Amino acid sequence: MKGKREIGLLVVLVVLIAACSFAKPIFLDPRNINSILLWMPLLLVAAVGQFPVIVARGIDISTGSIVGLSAISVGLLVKASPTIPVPMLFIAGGMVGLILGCLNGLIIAFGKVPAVVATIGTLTAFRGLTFVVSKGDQIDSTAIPQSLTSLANQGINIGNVTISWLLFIGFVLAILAFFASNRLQFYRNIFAFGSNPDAAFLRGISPKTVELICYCASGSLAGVAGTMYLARFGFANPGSAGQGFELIVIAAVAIGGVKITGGSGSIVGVFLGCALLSCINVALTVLGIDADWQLLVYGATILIALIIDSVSQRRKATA
Amino acid sequence: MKRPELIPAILTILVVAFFWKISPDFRDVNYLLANTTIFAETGLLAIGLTLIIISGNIDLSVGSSLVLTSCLVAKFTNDGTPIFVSVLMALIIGTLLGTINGLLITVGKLPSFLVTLATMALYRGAAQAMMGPASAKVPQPLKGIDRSDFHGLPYPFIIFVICALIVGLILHRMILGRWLFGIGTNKEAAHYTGFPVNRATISAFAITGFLIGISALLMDSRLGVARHDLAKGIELDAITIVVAGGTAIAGGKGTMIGTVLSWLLIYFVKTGMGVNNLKAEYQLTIIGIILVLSVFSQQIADRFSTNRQRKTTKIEAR
Amino acid sequence: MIRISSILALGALLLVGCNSGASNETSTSTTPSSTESGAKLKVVFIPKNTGNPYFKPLGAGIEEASKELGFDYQEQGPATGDATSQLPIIKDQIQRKVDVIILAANSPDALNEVLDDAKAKGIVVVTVDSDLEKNESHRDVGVMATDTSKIGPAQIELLGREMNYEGEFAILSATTDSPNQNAWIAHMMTTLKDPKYSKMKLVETVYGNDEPQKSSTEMEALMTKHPNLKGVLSPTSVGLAAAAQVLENSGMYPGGKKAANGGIHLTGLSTPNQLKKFVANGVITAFQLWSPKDMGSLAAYLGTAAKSKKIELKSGTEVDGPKGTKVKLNDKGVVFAGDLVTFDKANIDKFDF
Amino acid sequence: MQATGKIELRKLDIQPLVRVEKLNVVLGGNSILKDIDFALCPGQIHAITGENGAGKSTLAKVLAGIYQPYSGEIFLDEKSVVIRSPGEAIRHGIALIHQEPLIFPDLNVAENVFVGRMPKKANMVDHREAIRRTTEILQRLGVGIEAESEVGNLSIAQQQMVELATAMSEDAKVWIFDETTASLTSKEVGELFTIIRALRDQGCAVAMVTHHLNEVFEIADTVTVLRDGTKVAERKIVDLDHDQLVNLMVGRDISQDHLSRSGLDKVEGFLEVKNLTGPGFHNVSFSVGKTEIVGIAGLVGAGRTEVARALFGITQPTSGSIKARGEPLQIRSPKQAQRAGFALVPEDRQKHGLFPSLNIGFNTSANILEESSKASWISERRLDSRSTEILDSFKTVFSGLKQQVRYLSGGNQQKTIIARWLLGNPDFLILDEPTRGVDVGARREVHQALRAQAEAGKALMVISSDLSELLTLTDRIYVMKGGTIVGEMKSKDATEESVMALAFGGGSE
Repeated sequence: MKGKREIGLLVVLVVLIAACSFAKPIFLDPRNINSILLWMPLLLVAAVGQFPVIVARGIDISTGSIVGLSAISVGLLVKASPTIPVPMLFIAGGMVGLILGCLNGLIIAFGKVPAVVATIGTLTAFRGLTFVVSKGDQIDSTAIPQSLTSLANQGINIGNVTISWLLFIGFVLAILAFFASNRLQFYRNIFAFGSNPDAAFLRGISPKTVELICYCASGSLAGVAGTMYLARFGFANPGSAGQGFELIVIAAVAIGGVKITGGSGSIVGVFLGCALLSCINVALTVLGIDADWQLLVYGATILIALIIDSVSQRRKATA
Repeated sequence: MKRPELIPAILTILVVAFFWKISPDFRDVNYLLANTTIFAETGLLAIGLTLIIISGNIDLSVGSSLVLTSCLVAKFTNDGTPIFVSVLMALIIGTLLGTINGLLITVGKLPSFLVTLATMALYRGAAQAMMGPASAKVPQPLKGIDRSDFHGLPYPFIIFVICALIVGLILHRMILGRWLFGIGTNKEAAHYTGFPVNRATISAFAITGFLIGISALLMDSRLGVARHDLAKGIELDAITIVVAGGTAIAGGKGTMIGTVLSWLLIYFVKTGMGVNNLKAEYQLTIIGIILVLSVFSQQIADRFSTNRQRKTTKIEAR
Repeated sequence: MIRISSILALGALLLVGCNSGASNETSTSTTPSSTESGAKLKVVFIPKNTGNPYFKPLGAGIEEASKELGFDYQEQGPATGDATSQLPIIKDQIQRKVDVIILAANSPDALNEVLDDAKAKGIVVVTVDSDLEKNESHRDVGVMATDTSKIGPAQIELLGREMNYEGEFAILSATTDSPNQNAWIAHMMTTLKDPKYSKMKLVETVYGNDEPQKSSTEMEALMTKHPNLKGVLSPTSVGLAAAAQVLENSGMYPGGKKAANGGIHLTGLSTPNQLKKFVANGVITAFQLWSPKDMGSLAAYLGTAAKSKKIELKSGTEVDGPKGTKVKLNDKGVVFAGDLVTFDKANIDKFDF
Repeated sequence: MQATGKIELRKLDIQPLVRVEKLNVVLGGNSILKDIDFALCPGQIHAITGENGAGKSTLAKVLAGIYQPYSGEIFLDEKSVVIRSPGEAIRHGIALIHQEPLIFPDLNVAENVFVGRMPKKANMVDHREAIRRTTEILQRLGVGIEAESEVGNLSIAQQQMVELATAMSEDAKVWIFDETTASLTSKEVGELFTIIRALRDQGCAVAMVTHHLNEVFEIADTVTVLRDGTKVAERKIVDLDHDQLVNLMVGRDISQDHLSRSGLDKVEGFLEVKNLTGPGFHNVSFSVGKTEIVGIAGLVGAGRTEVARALFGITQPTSGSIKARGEPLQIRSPKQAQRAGFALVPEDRQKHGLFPSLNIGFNTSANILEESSKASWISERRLDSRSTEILDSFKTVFSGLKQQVRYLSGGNQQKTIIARWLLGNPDFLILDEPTRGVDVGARREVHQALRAQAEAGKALMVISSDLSELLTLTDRIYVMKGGTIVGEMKSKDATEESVMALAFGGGSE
């Protein structure tokens, strides 16, 4: 039973790629593949963070603002001390995210505020903070060291295709999350909690701890994505960094077959969801779809993906 | 605390008193009334979302529906459709877009969050595909409703109050309202009880669509132009109003008066901050905090009332 | 209980409204005019959005003028650059009874109505940087960067010189409905008809929506779709910065590791600070911009002059500019702030904005 | 019975595993348990009984760490302890088996069993080991469940077994069963009791919270009776008989007379079902007449609830016919069923019946909204007066129509739901487990109300796993097994044994 959904998703992905490359053979050009591969890392890392939250019946809508605040904070840090080693920047981004995620977690787990409400609130509050922290100034490319931005263009070369270090980090985090989600007691507790919160409590799983840690995880991975944002784009604007990103992340997780009502889903699905969304986004550009029509096509594709998934799930249920 | 809407009511009074004291520019009733015109459009969406959220659903696409409707209406009116017809059309298109959401959720058996996440892109995308970079001018007779008033009350404000009243009556005094509360509390039980779950859910989305139609007319009339990139992020504003007004995001609980009071609260806060030129970033932070705090305080109030209810039962039971 | 009190509250609001309806006229006529009382003028600058680096020097220009001319200066921008995000702010400024609004308009037409209100209250509306294209009557005067008809040709010439006036090139713009961008692109098209540029071929115009992610993807797609691409022109700073980062990553800039037949030349419009790094490491040879600071002070001079000296701003009017200059409004009521500056390795470090 | 002597010995020799002293529990400002002294000894089965609301479950939950005492002390092995959370109770070796099986539908059996404490290898969860150990435990329990199957797909009885396996894996010394038999069939109850006796013989201390008196007599060694939060008695079973126990529980006499129909044997037909086949049942034929109460007996999973759901339009039959009042009927939705004059009081009150956070008025009047309104306009006054009237006629205890229904006791909640359906004045009323989780007194009141409905000319169909309920309440009983009807008998001629014989069946179908 398990894994069927992932296979279905893989089929959709392959069909999409086949269709795109049939329409435009350059879709399979190494450069285009690189472009898709560069779309993925941020999305993947943030989605891997969003995953436990949704499994635990929550949602983190503040992801985009956490990415922005983390990108700006790391930018300010590297501007102040340019010699700081790159791994430290990722840790710093993760720490900023951790603090923000922890705040979300406290509001949700201890304040008993519903997750949607709490994170819509912090979505705006954190965005405001981003402006306050940056005093409204953009972090310009001059401030970002080559050692950071090179993570986006250097990496493991397979022919002309480059697995950038950014994507490599994304892969590593996803693989770690994959093993953690299967092999860590705590992560299994998240699944149990999402499957039946009352029962989990009675089995000695503390709901507060589960929720707190889920939002901390989501926050810190969004924070890491913030550092990746700097590496990928080489600058960060307090207004635009991460703006609207949360909806892409949630869409990727949902398309990845994670039950939005909690309790089930897999990192493999999340990975495929991210790959699918990255392909769609790059396809919109490379297929030469008129700029004014792209949003329409994007919306329609997501809707169709959801409907296909729902229909196939129901088929399986009746079969 | 028996009525959670007490919280926005008290806060509103405090906020008005505060700004009234510190800001001479705020101390101007004409201005406070005239300024409601922008906010009435958001308020109309919040009225509809109150129904949807009480039924245990959510609609993220309200802003996109608003834009699509306003663009279509402006375009057609511009092409010579009579005003009467375009007003009717706005209401029909809005209702239709809401109904599509409702159908996808009920017949398609998809979570409303995901459906409306997709239609949020789809509807705005349709507006962009139709309009391209151009904007459609709204012809004169449709323009300027926000500057006309009835004894000092701007018409958009009156329309908002009337709509809140009517939808409030639907919610609290008519069968549909009971159905929605039932569905939002326990969908399965509602089905077993013979509530028309699908029809009622679609109705909530359709009514919201109808209100979006009105809102689109108000926006067209106020701005004089329609473009695909208007009203971005308005859905979060509207959801914020509904939830801060005591409507439970999980469904089954909420009141229209709560939404109206919360609308007033957020309106006064925004106006007060704006007229004092508080920096945009602080405004954002404050609105976010208000949302979290008001829901948090309702949770606390809820816990007290729960204890009280338990107590009463026990005493009477003896 | 609460229901009653809330109904009362609403009722009170309605009642006050009814009463105040009658006093509407008086309140309009009593709008105090600071000029008459001799108090300082109140000038407010509304950028497209806060945090946009381009508007920093522009604001600085106004601030400098405020010291020279002695007026009160405030900046109040919206958090996002949406079409109507400035609308409530303008309403607030009307209520705050400011004298001059300097506005970088997010939309050429969505603000028409509220700007009319401002003008009716005697507020001077000056647009900077982005004008109300085809809706010029809704403001008093526009202070624009450089003659639009000059920017297109200058950009084409800059790119042409870099790519030796031959080969394929593409334009990476902001949004499909940005009036400035579209005006410049239109002028670029006309310029390309000049025989001098006959060997330059515009292969595609794409839009990055001024989002880093979208702009990067568009830039990458351009390089994939057009293997013979020799130039990219991005007349928007977000697009240019994102494109520069992509180009640096790909190593396909002139002199880069993977540069084939001379590499891809990138240029466009941006403030110098955003691109210093790319000029230093050779990804970008040169790019252009006018002086936003001059634009800011000119807007401040025009606006305050119109308010305090009651000059009617119409085409042909001559007004005192900063530092004893005189400027004249053209037929659209527009003043141009100055010429384009080309930034390159030689001069870029002299600029800080 | 011959074990009595041994028990006596054990009790003298062995100190209690768990003991509470002067326990007081206050919830939401109400005193739920008052000055309770209670002890569980190894090798002993101790029943805790009493009416609904007497505090039985609360006592169990305090021991399991779900509720905290207001005052009083808990001793484990005569050492004073504080049990702050369910997790601590588990670590102390106390296991609570819940009425509704406590399962994680999305996880597999092994993960359910070892939830929160999976076997580890180098600090990593070892799924293979979990499956191995689960299989072992399941074999010991003698149940045929795959350790890798998803628990959401199991039957309720199987899920109950998963919960037992969980406690088993925890090496629990103290076992508390909280109304565990409520959703089990008699056969499953028998299997459960075998397991419980085995636990006792291994030296575990067992507490059974139940209001089924026959269970008390069947399995317990000692019984503690609670009434209104105080302990009224602790007796050895051998010193008690049925009537004495009932008296202790309710503090008054309750007669056990048969409620069957007065009057003629001949009834006017109402419902005629022929060869109905659908999801979970096949070739079902039966009839229900006016003024008649028909019972459906059978094991859980025999297809009883499925037939009821199909009759009410929740699922669709694939073939066969339903006739009411002689007219053929097609029922596609509960709405249509309602229009045909049908009503269904569902088996799962919490899931399919109640609107827990809405008020009693809403819950009671949910079915008569349309008939009590003009042009969709609700007359709240009319709804309220009708609700109050019917709730009062059932002796429902509540503080006001505006009170949230979730704060009512189980019995009063059930009355609210039955009231909802009776308000709609149906001709045919289906009740699926109408008195599950309802205490003795309330149960009696419900039965009387149902009989009154039949007398008034309605047709009733009662599905119940409680044979004594079927025998006392109904006129005729159909027995289902394996998705079809295997027998029919008159209630006055039937005995528990004869019904059970059919329900289990000897040979194949």
